[in-house]
Amino acid sequence: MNIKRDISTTTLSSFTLSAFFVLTVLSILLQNIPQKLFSAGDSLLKLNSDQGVANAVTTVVVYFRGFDTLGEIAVLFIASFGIGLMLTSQTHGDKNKVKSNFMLQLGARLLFPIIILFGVYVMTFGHLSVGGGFQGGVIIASAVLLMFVSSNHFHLSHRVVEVLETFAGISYVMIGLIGLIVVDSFLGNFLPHNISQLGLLLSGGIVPIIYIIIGIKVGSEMSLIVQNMLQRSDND
Amino acid sequence: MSSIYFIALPLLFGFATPIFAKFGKNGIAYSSVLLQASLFLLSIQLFVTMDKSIIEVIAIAPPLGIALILDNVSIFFVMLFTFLVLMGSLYYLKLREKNPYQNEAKFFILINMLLASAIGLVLSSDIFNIYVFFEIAGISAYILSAYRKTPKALEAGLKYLITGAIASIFLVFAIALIYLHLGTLNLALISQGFTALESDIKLLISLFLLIGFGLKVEIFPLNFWVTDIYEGSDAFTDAFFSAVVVKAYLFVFFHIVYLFLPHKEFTLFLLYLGAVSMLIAEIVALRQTNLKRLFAYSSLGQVGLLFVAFSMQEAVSITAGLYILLAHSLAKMVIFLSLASLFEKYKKEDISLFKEMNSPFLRNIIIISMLSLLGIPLLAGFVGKFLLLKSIAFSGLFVLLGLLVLASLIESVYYFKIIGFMFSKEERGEKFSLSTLQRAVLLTLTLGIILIGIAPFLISDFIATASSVMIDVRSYQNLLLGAN
Amino acid sequence: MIGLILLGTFIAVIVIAFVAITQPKLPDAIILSMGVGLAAVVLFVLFQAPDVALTEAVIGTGIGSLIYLMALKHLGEQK
Amino acid sequence: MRIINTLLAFLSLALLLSFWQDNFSFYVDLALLGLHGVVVGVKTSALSNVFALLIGFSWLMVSIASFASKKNTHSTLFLWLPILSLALFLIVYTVDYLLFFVGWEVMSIVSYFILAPTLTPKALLKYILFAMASALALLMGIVILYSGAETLLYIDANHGFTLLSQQMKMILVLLMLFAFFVKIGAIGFHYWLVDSYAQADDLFTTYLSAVLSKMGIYGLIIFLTQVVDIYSLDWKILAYTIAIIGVTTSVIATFKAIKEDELKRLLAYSSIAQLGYIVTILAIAGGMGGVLYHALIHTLVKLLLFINIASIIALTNRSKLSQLGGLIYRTPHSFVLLLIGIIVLAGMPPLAGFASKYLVYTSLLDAKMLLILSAVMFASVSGFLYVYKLIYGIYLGHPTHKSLESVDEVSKWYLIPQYIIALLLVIIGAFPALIVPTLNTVLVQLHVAPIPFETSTILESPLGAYNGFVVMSAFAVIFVLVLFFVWRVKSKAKNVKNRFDIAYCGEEPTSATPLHYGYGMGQELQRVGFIAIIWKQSSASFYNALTLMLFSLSTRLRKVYTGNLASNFNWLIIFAIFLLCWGLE
Amino acid sequence: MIEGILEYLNQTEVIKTIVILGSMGLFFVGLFGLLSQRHIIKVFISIGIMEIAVFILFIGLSFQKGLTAPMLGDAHTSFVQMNDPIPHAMILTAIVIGMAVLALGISFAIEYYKLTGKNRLDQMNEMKH
Repeated sequence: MNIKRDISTTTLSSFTLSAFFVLTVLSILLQNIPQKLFSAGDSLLKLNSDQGVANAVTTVVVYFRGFDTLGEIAVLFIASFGIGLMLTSQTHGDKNKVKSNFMLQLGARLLFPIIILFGVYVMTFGHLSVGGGFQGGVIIASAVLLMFVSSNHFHLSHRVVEVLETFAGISYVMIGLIGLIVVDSFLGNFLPHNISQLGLLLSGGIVPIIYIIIGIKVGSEMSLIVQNMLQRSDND
Repeated sequence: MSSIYFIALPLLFGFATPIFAKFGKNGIAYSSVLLQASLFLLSIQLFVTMDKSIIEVIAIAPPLGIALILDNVSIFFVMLFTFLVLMGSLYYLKLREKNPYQNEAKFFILINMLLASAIGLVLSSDIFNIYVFFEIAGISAYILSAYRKTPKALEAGLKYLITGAIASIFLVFAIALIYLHLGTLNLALISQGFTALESDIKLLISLFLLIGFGLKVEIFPLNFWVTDIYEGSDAFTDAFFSAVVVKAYLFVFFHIVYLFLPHKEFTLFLLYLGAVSMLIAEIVALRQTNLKRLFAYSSLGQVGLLFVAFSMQEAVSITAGLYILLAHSLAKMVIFLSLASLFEKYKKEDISLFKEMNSPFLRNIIIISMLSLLGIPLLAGFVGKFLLLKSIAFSGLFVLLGLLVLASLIESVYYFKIIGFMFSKEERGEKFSLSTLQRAVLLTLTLGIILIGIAPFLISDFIATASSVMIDVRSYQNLLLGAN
Repeated sequence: MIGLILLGTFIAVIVIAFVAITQPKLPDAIILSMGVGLAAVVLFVLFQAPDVALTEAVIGTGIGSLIYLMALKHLGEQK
Repeated sequence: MRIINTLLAFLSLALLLSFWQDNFSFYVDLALLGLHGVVVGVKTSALSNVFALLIGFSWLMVSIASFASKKNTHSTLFLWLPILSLALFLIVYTVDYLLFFVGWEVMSIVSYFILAPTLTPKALLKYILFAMASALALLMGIVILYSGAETLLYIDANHGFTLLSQQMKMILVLLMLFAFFVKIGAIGFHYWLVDSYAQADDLFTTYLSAVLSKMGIYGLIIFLTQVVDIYSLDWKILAYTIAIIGVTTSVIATFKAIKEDELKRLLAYSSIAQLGYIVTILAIAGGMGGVLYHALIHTLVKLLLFINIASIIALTNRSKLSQLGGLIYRTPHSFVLLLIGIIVLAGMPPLAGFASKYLVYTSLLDAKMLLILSAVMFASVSGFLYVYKLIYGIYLGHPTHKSLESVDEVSKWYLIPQYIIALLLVIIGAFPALIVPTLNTVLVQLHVAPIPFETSTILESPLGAYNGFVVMSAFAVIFVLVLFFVWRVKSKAKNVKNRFDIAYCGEEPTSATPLHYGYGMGQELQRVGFIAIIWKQSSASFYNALTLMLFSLSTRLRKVYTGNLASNFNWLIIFAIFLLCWGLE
Repeated sequence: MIEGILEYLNQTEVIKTIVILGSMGLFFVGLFGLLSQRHIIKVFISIGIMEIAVFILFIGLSFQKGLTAPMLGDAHTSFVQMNDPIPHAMILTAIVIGMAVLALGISFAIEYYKLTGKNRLDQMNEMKH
């Protein structure tokens, strides 16, 4: 990086502006560093002890603040079909994609099931160990990305992915509505979720179910995004 | 019938569109209009049956969980938003025959998402939840503005997105600081704990909130990007931007300001910021020839006026603010909807379009809505403007009064320039008439403007209670915290 | 012990970020910004936040890199 | 549509006259509109009855005259005229400033819609911008006035006014005066008035000049007497300045009228001049009687003149003095009517004009404002010029065009209203004090000294009186004698067959020679110093400079709204830093 | 001497200052990039860096040295002595939303580049002013 290149006025002005702004913010922050105080988190931890879910973050994400996650799924849903809207205009014609060599194809075909398995594990055991719907879904999408890279004419059939996605979306909102009817609060936990069965797969009531549904939805959406990004549509 | 349906049903509709798509080409259009009509009826039913504020707990009780508060103010906004979106999509049903959006299903999802997130912003009582709805509304607005995929639309979408991302960064920064120093995300607890903070941190948090929301509420130093968005995107989507989206952000911003930033010199600063932003927006609007850009500046002006009304923090000025907001939303909806069909017919977006326009129905409708924006008596705009000026004079800020009156004088210059074009005597093309449904929609909106203008007492007690509820922080806190 | 590691990673991440921003060649900038993502994952692990670390790793850096590389593929060099 | 309009006009006038005595009031409390404490109401008072009479009468006259033209020429006029008159009645009858403002705005907007089809875009924009400026100034004034007082009623206005600080009182007075002067067309603000009068629909100009400018006078009366008790000592300077503004308006307008060649512009300037007289004596202690009297007479005269002009324009569809001439043979009736009109306009003795001028002069004399009195006399005397020019240009002199000779009498629908008004003017001329009792009831209500009154024929003023009837009969006798003498001489005169066999400085005039020279009367005033200045100067230059400045400001400000995002974010960070520093200290 | 430094660095106060300084430094770099760079990808990268800086600040300041991750593991059988899970949940959502928005932005930029061949901010002036 040659230091001597001409530092134009814009970089200089922006440097000083942002430096001044950040310094003032810094001075305020340093003066009153936040002390540990009895925050909402601790009371949530106590509440969590009888939820039958090992991973406190998962219960918070899915159950206690489930509404945010619903919103977030909406954001992902809009983003994915927005990207789909934007990028499907025309697959640019140059077909001179390099033919991936054999080693890559073999390796990819070997690795694909393993990554998918890892993704499914992360998704289903979200409430017992680290991870959850989002992370699992994206890992599955990265597996799909691997297959895209390895062979030129690999593509997901749009119909299957869409069915998966709509099924997951509808069931998520349905669970919320059933919660409203049964437990008289939207996204209420209407399934039995006592502490005794901690460690079993379905021990957290609706928490694991929702996380798996989120996993399916995120997985399908992300793979759609990847497919659109790589400009592969059904016809080629 | 709880208030959660306003958000759950559009979401369900969004996720389930492939199923609706099977009912033929316009299956989705009609089902979406049906959905919006049912939401509007739900809001009316809630309004009728609601004697005191309703709290809708989600998952667990408020101090830790999220709850949706439905009091007089939010029911006013919910009814307004559902009504406007219903009118808009009814209008679109006929507009789509001439130039439909390609793969329309997505367009209707976006409109419903916009509606759901606007209502979510109004109802939510948890600051991180407000951030999530802030994002949903933002992202559906970005795609809506870039929907036509022309270079202009894409540039508008790109600029809107980058500005929105910056706004959300500052908002997350503010939420982080709030949580670190107060340990809670619930608006009521924040407002109770906020005064105990040191003044520095309070300043920092209020600054970041002001920037985060200010960018979206289009207040003066932060609204340089707005006119490009209006000019780039479609006139039809502009109607939703200026009538629904900006109003939701405005309400949330002032809801937060009343809850935990009510100290005096900050609101005084907001007051003059609003007045300056109105004046500058009106002056710049003088020389505009592109119609969308011109009405964008007039929206900036009206938002400045609303800023003044709401930051006066008295019941009378908030009533005035709600009146102005109602009149402005109705008028802008009418103007942009008629512009959408005019642009489509006359293929040009210049002011001289009105010279060629030969449709007395549209001409009268646009004139009525413009006069109401100006605040001419016997139309909806006058009630709010008069109340506002009276409360400003009552609190003795005569310089501010002069600024506002000067700004509305300048505003009348370019409005009457357009009306003058309408009456210009050049020969006009052949007669251009809308379909009956479109005429019905525009007629109902204009009827609303005239009715509020002539007989404001029909809704005055409802708006008076709404404004008193909005300002009354104590009962909001008891409601929210007393729920569990 | 944790303070020292923190200090090191922070200094490293700031340097990487600055180089990434001011780097004229785009591919290197994108690779460096992935480095920033990785450093963030390390930091989150240090802060006892495994969930966030995994998300940042998979989404922030994984899909993030895909997006930027796709952008590079289509947008091409700085004109 | 036309019949409905006339019926409505007749109904309103009949209703007005029948309910003249008993006052009727109707109050509405606007508490439910969130304006707790604001009471809005309508109440008949003597003053409002007088002005309502003006409105109703001129509405009736205009609608009668409108029968003359073909079926659908004034279609928009009849659509909006009832609404406009309703708004005017609202202005006149209301008791509080909120409804006054509502009426005021509706008046400007409705007359905008009436003017829109006929005016040029530039004139239209000028009209509406001045109307909006006056309305907004009025709104600001009302709001400032009531920042102290609770209800918007006139009664509380004075109380609210006294609460204001001295500086705010001055601002309030300036705003209100600006609002009303724009409507009257005082000297700085008549920029829009002449164009819109000239280009408007002929009949609507009648209504405009007869009634709409009176609303400005009504507003001034209400403001000056009820809110600012103008006659008290501390407002002496204000009264004097108003008088000076009135005088300058009338002087300048008179001379502008002299220069004018186009009919309607000439009459527009003359109505500004007449209103100038009213404004001069408005602020003077004894002047209120003269104001009302002159307002009444001026309305009648303007109705007569404008209907006459409208009939001539409709007949010959020419509106320039230089193109008319010699119509006396073709249209004797309108000639006589116009003659009566200009006698009243000029204020010559036998007819009503003299009575109102007399009151104007005596009240000025009584208030010892001699300089202003001399200026007013100078203006009214030089008024003779344009008055003579008017009648000569149209009826006397030689017809400038072949078609003028084949024209026949104006349709009877035009003549009927003119005859009614002419009759009224003659009666008032003979019995000048006839209307004084009704005016006195108004003056008493306004707590102002009434005009001394005994019999209806003698018009008294503090400084003297004159018996209208005696003057009228004297003139009648002389007139009959002269007529008899002319009649006898005429029988011996040789009837001139060919209009051109007159000695015209040595050569034989043909149809090409411009014989109709009289219309140019008054052009040589150019050589007089200050008149030349008046003719050259115009307030247009000031307003053009204003708009140019505003437009350049707008283009410079638009630079701020640049497209590229980077500058937006720079501004954002600068704004954030500014807030931080401002917050920290 | 080294233990002294290590000891000093381990105090909670010092850790929090390091976190603040580090994350605000990163925020500064992001902000500087935003203001100075014109290429669209560079702008998105700097927005990403600003976002990460805010997230690190939030998680860093809510981290208590002695507490463990908010999960039951082999050693921890009850929810005591654990870090506060709420910031983790919020940041988890915020990262996903941030990435969705950036992905959308990049697709806008790609489409815009295809139509107009412009990939720099200061070139974007389709609308005459």
